[in-house]
Amino acid sequence: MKNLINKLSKVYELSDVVYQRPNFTYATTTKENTISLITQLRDLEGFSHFVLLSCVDWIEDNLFQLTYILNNPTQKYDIAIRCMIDRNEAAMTSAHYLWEQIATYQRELKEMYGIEFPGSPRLNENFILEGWDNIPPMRRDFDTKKYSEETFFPRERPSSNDPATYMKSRLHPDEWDGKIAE
Amino acid sequence: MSEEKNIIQPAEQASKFVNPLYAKREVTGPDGIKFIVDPLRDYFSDQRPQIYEPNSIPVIEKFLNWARAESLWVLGFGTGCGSIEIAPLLTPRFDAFRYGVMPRPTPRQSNVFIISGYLSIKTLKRVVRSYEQMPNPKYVLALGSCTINGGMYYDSYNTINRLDHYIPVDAYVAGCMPRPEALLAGFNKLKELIKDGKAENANEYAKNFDWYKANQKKIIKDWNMPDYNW
Amino acid sequence: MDFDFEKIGFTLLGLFIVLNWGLLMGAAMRKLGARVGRRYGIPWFQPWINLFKNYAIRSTLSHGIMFYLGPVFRLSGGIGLFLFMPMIIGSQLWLNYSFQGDLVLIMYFQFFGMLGMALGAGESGHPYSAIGISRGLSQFTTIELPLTLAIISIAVQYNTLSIIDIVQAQQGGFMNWTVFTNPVATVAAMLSLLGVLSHSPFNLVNAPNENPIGPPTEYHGSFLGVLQTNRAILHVVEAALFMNLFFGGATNWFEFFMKTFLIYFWSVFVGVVFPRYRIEQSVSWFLKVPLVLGVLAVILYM
Amino acid sequence: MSLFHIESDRSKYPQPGDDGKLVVDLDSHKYVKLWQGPNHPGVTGNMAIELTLAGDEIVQAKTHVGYLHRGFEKLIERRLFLQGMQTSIRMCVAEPDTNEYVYCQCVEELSGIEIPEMAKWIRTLVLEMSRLQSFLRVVPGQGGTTGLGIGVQWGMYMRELILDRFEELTGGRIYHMYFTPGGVRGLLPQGFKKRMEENLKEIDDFIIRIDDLMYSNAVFKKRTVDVAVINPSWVDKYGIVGPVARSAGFNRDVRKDYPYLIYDQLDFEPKVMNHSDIYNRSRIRWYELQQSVDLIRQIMARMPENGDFKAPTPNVLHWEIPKGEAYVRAESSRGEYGLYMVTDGSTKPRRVNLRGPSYTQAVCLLEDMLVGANIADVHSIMVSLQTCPPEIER
Repeated sequence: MKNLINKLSKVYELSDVVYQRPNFTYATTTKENTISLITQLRDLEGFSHFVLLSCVDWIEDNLFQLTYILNNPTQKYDIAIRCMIDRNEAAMTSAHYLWEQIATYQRELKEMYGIEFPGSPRLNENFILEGWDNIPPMRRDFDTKKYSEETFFPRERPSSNDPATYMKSRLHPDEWDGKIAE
Repeated sequence: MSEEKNIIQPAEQASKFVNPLYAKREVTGPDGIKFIVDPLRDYFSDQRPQIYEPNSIPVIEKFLNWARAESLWVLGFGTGCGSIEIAPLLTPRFDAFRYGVMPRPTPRQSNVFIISGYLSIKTLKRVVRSYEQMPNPKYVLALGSCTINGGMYYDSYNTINRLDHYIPVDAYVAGCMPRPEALLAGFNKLKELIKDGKAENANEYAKNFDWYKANQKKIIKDWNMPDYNW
Repeated sequence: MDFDFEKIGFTLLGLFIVLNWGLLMGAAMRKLGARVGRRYGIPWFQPWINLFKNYAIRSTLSHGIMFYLGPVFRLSGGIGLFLFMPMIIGSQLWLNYSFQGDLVLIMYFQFFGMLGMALGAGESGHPYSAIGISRGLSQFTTIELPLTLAIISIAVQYNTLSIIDIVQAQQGGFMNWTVFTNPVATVAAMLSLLGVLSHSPFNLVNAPNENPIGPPTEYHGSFLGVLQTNRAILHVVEAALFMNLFFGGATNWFEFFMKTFLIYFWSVFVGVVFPRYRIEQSVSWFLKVPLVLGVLAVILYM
Repeated sequence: MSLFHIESDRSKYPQPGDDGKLVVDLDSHKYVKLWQGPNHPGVTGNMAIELTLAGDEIVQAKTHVGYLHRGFEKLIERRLFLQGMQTSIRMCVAEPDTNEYVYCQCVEELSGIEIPEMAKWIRTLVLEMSRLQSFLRVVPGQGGTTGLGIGVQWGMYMRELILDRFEELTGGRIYHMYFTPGGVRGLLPQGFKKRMEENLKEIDDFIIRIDDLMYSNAVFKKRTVDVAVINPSWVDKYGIVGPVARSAGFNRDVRKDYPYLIYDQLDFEPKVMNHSDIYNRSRIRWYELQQSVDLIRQIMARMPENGDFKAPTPNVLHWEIPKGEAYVRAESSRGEYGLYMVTDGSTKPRRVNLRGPSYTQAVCLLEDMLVGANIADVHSIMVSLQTCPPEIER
């Protein structure tokens, strides 16, 4: 399958190619090339099964990583196409016409990360959340514990649950600073 | 960690992401009066429930309570993962029908609401609605540790922590997941409570309606109900 | 017309017996179904507790005047059937108010409760009630066809419209029963009994997976108690009708209990092992086999 | 018999507009808007379908999910790799062991741990048992959707037997947490194989009975044959996997195509059918039920008696996994079940994303399949696709 990657990297700027398993490859491409790349993979290279569209929040670099995993059922081979988009003005070309389920994935990403996919059907309808008025919850800067404590009347807890400090207090009492942090 | 440098204050940014469907808008009524509609406000569940006093003759009330205890009709609403243990409860190994427990598909005909596990905000809205539709002597059996203190979802942004702040709870069945035997024990406990006349939580809900409603409104922001076309 | 207080007393006593027998039979059938599914099943006194519980519900909620009257119509349909149905033949006391031509009245009362229920359920405003009742009415119409044809066949056979005369014509040994003298009509009627008692495969009216409970979706508390009371009476009376018409009637209460139990058992026996038909499938099924048999039964005795 | 064949009058139904989309005018009083769920016995789990009806026929359907959203993927970003175990398995309650496997396998692949041979055998055994208990629920459940409650009762009784064995092996009925990154938590108890064999004998008997009860039943056939047919061209278009794809003629089974654990040493052949209606989709699960029983027998006969069952792992409290990403898939009873994990070199995962079969089958496929179906068939269609809402919204 290295042939395929070599062939593709002549046309599309593939970088960070990782051969994870004999039948699984990761590659990064630019935002502009992504949709045309997966279209070519689907139509010409036999990657007919769309597995997953996922997003990773790299808040340190101010980037979102979108991962499209495609599967070739006849040759039993997977390829994962990564592309980095800007986190502040998150938007990506919609690919809903390629596979039916991509529209659902894009609805979820819009709701959970706030990524815009212009033209994707039913994008602004509620998918999972209802009446959400905060920043999208899956972003790294959304603190779910703080939100939960402020909103949901937490029951008082008797003591800490953090195993690390607890074990430290038991096993290395000399190094322990006397507090059980949460 | 490098994350902390980049954290943007949520309050500054949140308005950017709010769904445009939730924005307040001005609507002209059929009689020409303009008014502002807030889609996140509750226009529906404002009617107060009534308090129904128990029968004043103790012997009759005791008999009726016995009948209520021995015929528990459960609302068939699986709200969380605990509902996977409802099916074994009604099948050969555990067979709760022996104790007068029977599933009922409509809230109007059921007396017991089993909250089977965690409640997301979206489900809580339906739970409150179904609970208010049930007729007066009504009981709530809360299943799993998620309903007691949030359980393993204690820090989740979408599941409630304490059920008894939103609807009154008669009995808790702890565990994750509680076994069907534990659920049967919960039913027995509930029967004891009913026979002693202590399960009057429907009236408690009516008495403390404002407190419960305020708690519900704190987290359920979108009260819009699905509409039918007649 | 002289007023016979003794008869009223016995009719009320009969109603009481029929109600309790219906509740007991309902419990027995549910236990039987449970045993097939390897369960122990409900206690035998569960229906009485359910009835007390439902009458003890404190809050009621109405959707309008027809919502109140629906269960009342349904109950009067059931009691009306009972009033004109002779229970025990050979004793003047248990004949109720049966008279010449009561067969026609009974055919009318079978539909009466259903129509009242339709009005009440329609006013309750729940979409599933409306769906359930429209299914129920269309299915019941097709059930009535073979049943009516079978009854016409019997009426022609015995040359009377009085149930008492039909029963008396069947006395003197079981070979005189209609089931042996007119088997075609019996088969047609027994097939439509499956639909009348609405067990699967013809229980689409209140199919839990589709329209959760059908017409009584919004009924609760004492409304539901009235419906349950009616259900218990109606099932016994329907079984008694079939007993009188096809299985030689009953000359004592023991025979009555045995025969109604077995007739009711027939529909449970079929229902346990069959899934349910969709509405158009059940309608077309009734228009095929039982209807053809019914027409045949009429032609044979013309 | 055209006299008795009832053909519905479709002339008043909505016709597609110029752009091929249905135009439904709700104010014309020809259509009824009906919500099925979330409080409805006729939906699987806690989800809702918004139906628009013309008569008994559905002209529009919309799936509404989110009633079970726990923010699981957010929570797992706050957990250590070991703590993530107990969060991840609760993702789909119907079959938690597949979740355990994909999570452990992701962690092991990213940190480069090779699990011992014995652990592989035991994991395969547990995965097959979990598939078996899931099939014992869903095969009779298909009959239950059409009103055949007896099969459900029998099936749940048989499932209890398997849950007993789970309890003996792992200590838990539903949630087991028997897998752990690096292997499993223990060996099989004494006499486990003998008791398992006794239970499998009962299940063999049940398989024959359910065949008599359901698949030879005239009414069941009438309700399911040629209902809700899936066109083979939809399989790639909608991303259909598992038994549903196999019933449409696609021989796709993760256990064969991408062998994991010791599935390449076992002797089995996925069953493929060529016409995907409700009957065949249910039938193929019945075959896989038999296959699962057979596989459990094979595993128990061939697995080593003793051996090392856990590879050494770093201190779980300070377990840092280097930056990387992995996608691991396994065959659950519903089909391909995958977990995508991204690590960033810290003690917690950066991102975990689950890909369940229901994600596509219960949203876009169901919405399109329901158009033209009868409302009586909605539950049958949902069960035949084995929709499981918790894995859609997580």
